[in-house]
Amino acid sequence: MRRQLPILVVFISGIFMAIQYFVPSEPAEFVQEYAMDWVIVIGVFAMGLGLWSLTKVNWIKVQRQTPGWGYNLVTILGMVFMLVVGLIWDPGLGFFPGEKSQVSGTWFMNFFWYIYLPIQTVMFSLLAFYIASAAYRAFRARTILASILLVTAIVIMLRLIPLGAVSGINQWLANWILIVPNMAAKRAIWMGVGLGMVAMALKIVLGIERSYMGRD
Amino acid sequence: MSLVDFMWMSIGALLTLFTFSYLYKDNPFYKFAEHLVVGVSAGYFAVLLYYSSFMPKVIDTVFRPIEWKYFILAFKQIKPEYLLAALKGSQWWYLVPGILGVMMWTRFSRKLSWISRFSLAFYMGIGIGASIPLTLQNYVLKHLTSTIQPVNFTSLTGIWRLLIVILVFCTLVYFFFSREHKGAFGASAKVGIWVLMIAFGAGFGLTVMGRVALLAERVIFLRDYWVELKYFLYMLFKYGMLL
Amino acid sequence: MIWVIAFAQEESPLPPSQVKVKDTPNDNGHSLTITWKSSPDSAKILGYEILRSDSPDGEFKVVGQALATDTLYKDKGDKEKESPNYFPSHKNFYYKVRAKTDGLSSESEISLPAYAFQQWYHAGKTPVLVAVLIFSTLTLIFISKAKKGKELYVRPLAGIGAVDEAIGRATEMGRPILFILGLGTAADIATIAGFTILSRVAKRTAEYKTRIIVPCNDPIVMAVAQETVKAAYMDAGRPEAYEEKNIFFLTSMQFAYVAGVNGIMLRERTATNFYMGLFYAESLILAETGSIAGSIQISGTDQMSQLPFFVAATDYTLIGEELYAASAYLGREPLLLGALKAQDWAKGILLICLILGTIFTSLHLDFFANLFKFSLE
Amino acid sequence: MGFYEKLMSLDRRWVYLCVAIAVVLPFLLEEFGVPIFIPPYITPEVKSVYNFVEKLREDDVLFLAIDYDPMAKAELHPVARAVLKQCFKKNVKVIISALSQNGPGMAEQLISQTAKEYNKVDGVDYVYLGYKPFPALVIMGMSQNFKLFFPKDYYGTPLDSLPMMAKVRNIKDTKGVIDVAAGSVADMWINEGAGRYNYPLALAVTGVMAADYYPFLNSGQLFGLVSGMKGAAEYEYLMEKGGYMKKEEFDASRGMPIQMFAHIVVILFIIIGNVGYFMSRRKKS
Repeated sequence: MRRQLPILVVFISGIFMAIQYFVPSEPAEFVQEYAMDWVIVIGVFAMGLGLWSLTKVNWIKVQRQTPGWGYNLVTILGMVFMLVVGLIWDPGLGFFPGEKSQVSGTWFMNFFWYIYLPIQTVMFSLLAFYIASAAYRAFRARTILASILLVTAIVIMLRLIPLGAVSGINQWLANWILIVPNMAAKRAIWMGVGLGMVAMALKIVLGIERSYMGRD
Repeated sequence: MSLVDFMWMSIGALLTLFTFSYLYKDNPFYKFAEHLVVGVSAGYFAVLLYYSSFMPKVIDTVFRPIEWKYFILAFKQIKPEYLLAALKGSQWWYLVPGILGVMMWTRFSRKLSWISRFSLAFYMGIGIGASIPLTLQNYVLKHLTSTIQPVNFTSLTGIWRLLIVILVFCTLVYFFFSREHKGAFGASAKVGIWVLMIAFGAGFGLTVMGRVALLAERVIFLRDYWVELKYFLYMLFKYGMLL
Repeated sequence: MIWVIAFAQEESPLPPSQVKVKDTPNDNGHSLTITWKSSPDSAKILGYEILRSDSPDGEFKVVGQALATDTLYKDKGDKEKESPNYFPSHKNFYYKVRAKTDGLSSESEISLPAYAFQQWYHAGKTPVLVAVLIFSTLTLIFISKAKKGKELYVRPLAGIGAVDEAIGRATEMGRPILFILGLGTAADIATIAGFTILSRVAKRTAEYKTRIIVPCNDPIVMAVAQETVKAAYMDAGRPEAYEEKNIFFLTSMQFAYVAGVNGIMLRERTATNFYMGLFYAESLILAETGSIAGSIQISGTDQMSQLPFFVAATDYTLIGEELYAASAYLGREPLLLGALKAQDWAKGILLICLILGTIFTSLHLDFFANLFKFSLE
Repeated sequence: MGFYEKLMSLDRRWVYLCVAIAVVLPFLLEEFGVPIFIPPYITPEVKSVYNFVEKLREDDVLFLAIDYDPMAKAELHPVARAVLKQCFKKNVKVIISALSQNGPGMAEQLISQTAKEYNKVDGVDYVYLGYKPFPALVIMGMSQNFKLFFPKDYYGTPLDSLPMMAKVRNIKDTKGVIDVAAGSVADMWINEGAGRYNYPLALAVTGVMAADYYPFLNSGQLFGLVSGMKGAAEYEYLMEKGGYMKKEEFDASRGMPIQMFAHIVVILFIIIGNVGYFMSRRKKS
């Protein structure tokens, strides 16, 4: 029962939502908006679980003083600090502070701008280095497939480098690659993915695939 | 730029360098930045979720419209009609997802954690069910109709369209699972995987530019900071001389 | 300036005729559609104004504008009673259409009344419904066939063959396995495909007594992953080996999450990394860090934009649809293989439609292509 | 390990170092007053946009659509500015609309700034219509009559009282449209605008979008296409050669050396790896 009933719930809510898509009337519209809110609200409450999990994993290491436990303490402190300033300290307007916490100059927003954002953008920009090292490491003409990958990548990259007459041919080739084989591959992948997704969804809704729902 | 802003910008610049240092190898500075950003971002996101979802979807729908005056009276004087008056503006049906949300917390207990499966079941069922028709529409039918185009042999456009149809055909053949890739079928599948590789090579080559631009942006950030820092040091030096 | 004067001297344009009103189809009942025959002077008019009233001799108010070439207008309002733009259902309205030139205008006759009502079926989505029905039927047929024990052939996939080897390698080295479910939520089907693969992988790690680490980007994904792994350990007959602390939440922000996962790869020195689910720009950062740490990496995603990086930087990649087929391959359960067969049939139908469609359309016979055209209006 | 094997397995930190140099070097050189400039290869699709404007005569009218918001400013602002400058210098009149929700303010800044540079007068040398919602409808409307959606211009002046608008009633009365766009507005110009009313149209779009619009170039629905920062750099170079712009005014072109160097580094390392691979294999056999 602890497994069958939830799977029945998936079946009923899944079929219901699939049918709802074809019904334009007002009650169906209400149900759709309401159901989407269910998803949002469940997600909000689940965040509590997430924060608890993050705290627990790090706290165990702090408690046992495993090597590098200081870093784990930094994680916990960072999280607690943001929660405290974001929910209690900064808004300073009691229980219903609205969007006041978005005001710049608060501790909350300063932490966002000067601690979170720099690290996040640097992580993103590391891609410039990684894209070069991945190209160096992976683009070896070992097989025909690898050679095709390598040659097209070079053709596309050469667009940016002026090489006189070669550029003219290269430009044409690059454009052709983008509008013919590239387009064809995208469409085929999307259609295949679409079928795969629906098949997976049907397997879940019909209860054929139930490995995700635990055991009794 | 005020001194406070300068201090915050210094922290940002320092953390930028800490994170870049990871390129050389893992080190304590990177470890610090990494652990800090995990904690700060988790807290940030939770606060964001609280204001953007919990407040409007739970507090504003269910609790805020309640007339607490009547609510208290209803219990003090034991008059149920006051309760109705108190709840009049409240969209109490939003309590249902709220309860499902609270049910997620049964996961804190090992014995009761199975109760949370109902919340998970609703969450997944709603999402999956809604995506079945949408996926067929937006992934399959849409791309099928945009591939079906009039072809001809008199213009380049017409020929390219025909070629696209052929290549889509071959690529889809590659994705067949229950047939051995042999003979003509195998040949089309082979063309299919070539097409895929061309597309992947193109995708890779196209992305380099955007990534390099991101890095350039970070360099500009550091350069701007350097200008500020020079100015700050200059001022410090000047006032130091005065003293 | 001459042009302006020339305009002012003109006579007022002839009005549009045959104004008809009917309920707008396929909607929630807060809209009417007005059609008319364009004014004989349509060449010189600027456009039309649509006027509405709730009684034929009441006051008509302008509710919208249309271009000179238009002959149809949808008068649409909100369903909320409080909204100033509220449009009631089941209430009769009368319409007039006014043709306008620069300063002058002329009005059509008043239309017959009509009221808006809601529909219970969206006719424009019929092709989608048919597709859903065909595909579901195919799936059910092949599953019931598989139930009867019909043997099904599946071609080998390189990425799948490598899974056992990769787990074995981790066991030999005595190092953990890392399983990343991507940035999706538990309602994204790519992530769910990730769960189904996780289930099969976890079952083998339980048998091999190898630790599996699953850092998550979404708390609900974490909850489902915990259920999945726990069940897999029970299936393998080793429930006591399951440790919840290995399946944990990091953070929901993309690159902060990546920073955290990088740290895990480098410090836990994971022997094998799986990336299965929805990935964005972080795919390459993860794959390169994994390669620095010397891990064997198996990836799978349906994101076209990230596949190039997985193909280049990881050892094996499940491309697009292969991600969804992987659980059937790993589990070898006949029912799931049956569903795979249904997928192939659907692809076959798709290919036939593609070829026929191209032939018909090239011969200027559009009826066939129109069969697949849905409308959301 | 032989030399060629070493080429195959260089420490990836050498790759990082080279990328870093490629990105930082142009900045450093600029700091020391030696900015680098490498003339780009000019693609025909950019050249044809330039030539189109170049062939316009004095008092001809061009329609410029600025359909992007500040998010895409870095990529698209340079083209919009270059086209405006070219027109103003040639005394070509321009009508400008801005159909992206967050774009009108930004567009206004660009226009008034550039107009000041060339002493151009609002209403006489150019007209800025501004923003109206529902771009597809507005595009169709403007193709029929500007006054339909814009009885007044952005500054509140009735179109009737603008001397420049006396001759032009709709887009068909202009010589053509150059649409600088990020997002689906570009499709609307192709289908609802040029497709229905049949006037020349060229696009300038972000680099990511460009691949989707090349088919329209091939089928002749567009007479030109400027794609992203790279296209803008080409346009600026053409402007410089044509005497419309000085090197100091370059905008998009300044980022291009970084891109070129970085791309060269990536390609070089691919070549190094493959040379190592083939040579070491030859040695073995």
